[in-house]
Amino acid sequence: MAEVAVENVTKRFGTLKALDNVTIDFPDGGFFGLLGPSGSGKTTLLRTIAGFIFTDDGTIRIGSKSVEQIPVEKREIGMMFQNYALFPNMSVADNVGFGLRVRKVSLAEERRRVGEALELVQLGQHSNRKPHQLSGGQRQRVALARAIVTNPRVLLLDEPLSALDKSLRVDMQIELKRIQREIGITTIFVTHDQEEALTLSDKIGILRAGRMVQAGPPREVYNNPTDVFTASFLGEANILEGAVDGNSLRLTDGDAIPIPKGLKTGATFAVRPENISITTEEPTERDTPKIQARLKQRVFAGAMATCILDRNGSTFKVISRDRDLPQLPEGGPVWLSWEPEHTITIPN
Amino acid sequence: MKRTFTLTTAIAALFAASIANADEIRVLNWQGYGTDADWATDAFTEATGHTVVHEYFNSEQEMLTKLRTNPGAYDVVLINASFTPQAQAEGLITSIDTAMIENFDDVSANMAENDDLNAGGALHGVPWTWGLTSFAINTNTFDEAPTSIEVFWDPDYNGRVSIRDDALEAVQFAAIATGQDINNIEDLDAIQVKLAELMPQIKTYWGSENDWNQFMAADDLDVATIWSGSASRSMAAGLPVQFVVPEEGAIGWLDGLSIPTSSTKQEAAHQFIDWMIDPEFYTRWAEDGAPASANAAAAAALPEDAFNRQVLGDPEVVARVQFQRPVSDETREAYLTMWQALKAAQ
Amino acid sequence: MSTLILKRLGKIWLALILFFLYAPILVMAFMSFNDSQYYQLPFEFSLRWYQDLAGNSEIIAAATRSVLIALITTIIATTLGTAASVALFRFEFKGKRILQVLLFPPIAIPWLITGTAMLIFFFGIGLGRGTPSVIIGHVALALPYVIVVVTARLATFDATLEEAARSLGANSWTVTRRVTLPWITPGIIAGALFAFAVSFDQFVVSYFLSEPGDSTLPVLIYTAIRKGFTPEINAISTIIITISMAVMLIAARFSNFGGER
Amino acid sequence: MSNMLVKQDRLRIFGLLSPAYLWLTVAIFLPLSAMFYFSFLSEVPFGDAEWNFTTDNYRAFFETPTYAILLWKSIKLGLMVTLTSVLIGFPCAYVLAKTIQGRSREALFLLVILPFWSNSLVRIFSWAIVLRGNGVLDRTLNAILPFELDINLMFSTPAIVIGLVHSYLPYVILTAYLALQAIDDSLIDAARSMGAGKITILRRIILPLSLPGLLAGAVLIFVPVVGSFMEPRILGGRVGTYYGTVIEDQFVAVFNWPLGAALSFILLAVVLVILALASPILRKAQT
Repeated sequence: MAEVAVENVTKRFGTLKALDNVTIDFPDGGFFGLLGPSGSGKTTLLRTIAGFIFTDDGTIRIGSKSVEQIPVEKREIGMMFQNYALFPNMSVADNVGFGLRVRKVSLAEERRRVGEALELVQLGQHSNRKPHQLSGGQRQRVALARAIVTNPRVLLLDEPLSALDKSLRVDMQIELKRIQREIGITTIFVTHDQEEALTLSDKIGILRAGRMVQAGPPREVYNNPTDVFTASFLGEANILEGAVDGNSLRLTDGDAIPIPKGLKTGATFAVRPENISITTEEPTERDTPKIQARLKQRVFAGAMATCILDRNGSTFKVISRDRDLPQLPEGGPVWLSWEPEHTITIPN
Repeated sequence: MKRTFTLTTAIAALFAASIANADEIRVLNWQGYGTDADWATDAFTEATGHTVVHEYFNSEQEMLTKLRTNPGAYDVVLINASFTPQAQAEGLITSIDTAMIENFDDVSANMAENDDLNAGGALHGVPWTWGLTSFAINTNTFDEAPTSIEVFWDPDYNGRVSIRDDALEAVQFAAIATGQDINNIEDLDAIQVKLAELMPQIKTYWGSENDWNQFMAADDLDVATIWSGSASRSMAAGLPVQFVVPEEGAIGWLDGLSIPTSSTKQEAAHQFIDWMIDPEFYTRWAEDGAPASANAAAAAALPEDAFNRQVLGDPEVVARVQFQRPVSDETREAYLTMWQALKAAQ
Repeated sequence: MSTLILKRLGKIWLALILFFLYAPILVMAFMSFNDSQYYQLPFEFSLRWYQDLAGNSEIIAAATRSVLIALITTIIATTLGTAASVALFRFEFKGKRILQVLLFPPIAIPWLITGTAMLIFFFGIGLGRGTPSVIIGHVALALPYVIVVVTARLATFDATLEEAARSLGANSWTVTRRVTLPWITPGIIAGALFAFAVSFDQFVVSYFLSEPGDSTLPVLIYTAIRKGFTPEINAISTIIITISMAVMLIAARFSNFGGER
Repeated sequence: MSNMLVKQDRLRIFGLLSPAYLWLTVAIFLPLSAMFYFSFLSEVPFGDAEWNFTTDNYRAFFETPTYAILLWKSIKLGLMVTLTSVLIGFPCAYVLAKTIQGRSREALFLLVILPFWSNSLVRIFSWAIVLRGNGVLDRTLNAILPFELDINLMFSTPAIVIGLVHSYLPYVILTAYLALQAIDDSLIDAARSMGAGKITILRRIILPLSLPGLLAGAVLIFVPVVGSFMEPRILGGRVGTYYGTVIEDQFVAVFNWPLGAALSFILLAVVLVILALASPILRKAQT
């Protein structure tokens, strides 16, 4: 188990900067998600930590050791691949035992540890099967067992759940978290699924065009995105723009909403859809931010409902418990309001 | 102790070798062409102590290439007289010391004095065998042997005719059919026309004696060109064929045995050639089917009914034969270009 | 059409093709028991060619030599060819296309020309003739076939398997031996069989480069054409095919190289 | 995959490639370069032959129509043999890879290559015995069929094609087999679950995925067939004259290596151009 630190790492592919001065650290024993749209460099970063890619610049430390010059096979990592990459010619037990055999562990020891690992992923009874005889979820568990059986210092997961269907994915998320807690291994995973990242991670890092845009605990990043991209990439956000006028923000159409004190310069503001309430009457509280909009569409989704609204040509989205919503006339004017602390300030 | 022993044996072996003068000579020839018969080499080894190793070639050009690229590798080589001047001019073969060949006196004078074998003013190839390139007929088809070469163009035998896939032979064959001198063809156009007319008659070309025998055995052909020596072998093997020398004439060839300049075993080579023209060797060989011998004494030793006596011993036949002379590279290529164009048009 | 019928039709087709492939082999074997020297029909049973063969030390020596040369060629060509294929598959580098295109000349240029070229060149550099030269030539001619066949198999290989193995701590050699090689084994076997075939049937190079008296079976057969070869050739070919078939079927019985997944 | 060229990788590439390519260089590329050099000479520089540089040998190809006619004939033969082999070999490979299971598959796999281990000349002569009039095929069919048939395929283009297909079929069966065998059955199942018919599966999944193998096989057939001369001569008889024949003649019948070499290099160039032209089309077909 070890802390992983990435410092000022740059990686170029030809003229393209796949990683641009990336810095992030992953404390020991945590579960970390790397998030970003495709082409953002998240997989490159993971593979750089793994050692498949060597950096052009910067340092990577696993534990206290700097590893940029160490090839993947010496880095003592465990990795799980998107397609699992199980060796088709080996049985489940041989797949899991591969890393141990490479390390010249005795046969008895190998058998014991393979057994333990398979128990951990609840596949003890399938050890003699070949990969093609397993279901998708089972293959995933084998891949996980194989990645952890060697007691690596860090576990790297490349889109670990993307090949599974939705319900299986949720089960596996819980399972993955349980196993990670049980063995306490530093785990870094790449995903494009923000919900998955938020659910699993102790800390997330968001990448865009090779840069680490923001990193921190999920809640912090969610609540305090540092830019518009993060705000709208991680969860959904209604963006408000205007000019600061004293203690209020004057929106482009003339309305003003109160903003946190002390903010002098220009800024962008965002409100999460789930934090907005809709009323037909104007809310009476003085310092409650409120704006008027027109309801375009109401989408029912079981317990929750999503409303799409229009305000002078810009779209707003509100998510609310269905029963909390009043009867609303389609196309009619409504008031949107939220608690002052839910106004997210995005520094320019 | 051991080293002394090895050294002693080595010296002893050397000593023995120089006394008995036992060499291993290497002969370059067509496969199955007399020199490589087991009984012949065994008898030679018994008589002289020299052993014989063979290497084979599949065309004269290849034989020349082998001589050029492997100096010292061969001691005796069979060269067709029409190639002897070229080999001599390139310095590949040395002159023969006839004094070392006892049987040489019996060689027919006209062959011993052959211009080509005496290229460069000295004998460079000992006349060994000669023969004809003419044709043979399938006796199952013919009641009576045709007398004219025109049988090849006879529509009755359409698709039952074969000639060898060889530009020079094809052209010379057509030269005979058009009444020209094979060594000095004046009307090449007539030959092209004649061959173009022959093409539709042809079932296949033959490339080797083996092909020829199989085609004949399978009854694929009625008339096909063939060498006299091969015909005699095929007849001896029981194939239903008969050799014909038409009234228009036939192509004659003479094979000589030569010694490469680079040979280090000249004496043994001379001994081997001597054995090759020995009547005892020839009569035994003729039993299996052999071309005609250049050694008059050997030819005379054949039984009365032998093929080589009956057909080739007939002076009238010999008078119709045109012997092949050397052909320049340019001429050869002109013939090849023409032959390829004819074949490609099929 | 139902899948079952299709499957049955497929098997029939396979059987037909196998028959087609073996038809001349059967005829060859058949003729080795036929009395006629010129392969004449009708068939008359005779063992005379086998008797002749038993007394023909030249053919037997040539056949043995051919098998030995083919075995050596197979081992060298398969090893070198597989190594080259792995490199061509695993790495991207400048000049890779050129190296791949360079495999075509030895296949495209008739062996006659290549053989002649080898003859001249080997003499030029003083290598001369002899069994080593023959093997050098055979290996060179077999290499492109091995590389093409093994590369075709490698193209189906999932490269993340190698990465997975490396992430588990396996060094290059272990990755190759435990992951890559097992996957391409069918390709390697096929390549080896081709290499053997190329060498075993190679006439031109052997003809030009073998020492007199040290000829191989194909050389013996080709040079025999002029005089006519006897069904002894069929007899020795039949014996060789029968032995190889037995060896192969036994090998198939005890190994798994068809690439069972 | 890492496409970095670190020093270690360079060493590895060199270590893996150099033995094979060094071998090819010594035994093939350098000798062929010598031949290429010869192709620009007027005479083979042996002994005291006089020679000079010339492009006549290459010009001969364009001045003598025979060569171009025969080259075209050879290319057509190459295409015909390749196409026939692919058409009859692919189903065979498919059955071998997907229908046959277990040990018998390995045995069959070997049985396909085994005929290769016999001498090609003996094989050709065996075909001659089969195909000729009153030969094995003729007799067998007449023994089975109630009516009289006169089959004589010998000395015809079909005979050449049969002989060549027989000689080269194992290439395409094996390369296609290797590719087909690597296709995960679950892909086929998945496609079927999505309602794809057999033809669609074949066209959209199996063919594209097995194309690399199929192509390797096709190239291994097409390339040597274009230069072949032995099978056409023996089985084709009068119609068996091809481009390979004229090359062979230059080496064997007349001692004109320069022209023979020039003709060979023209053949090589044409073959490479055909492969180059075909590769983008084929690559497109693959995606």
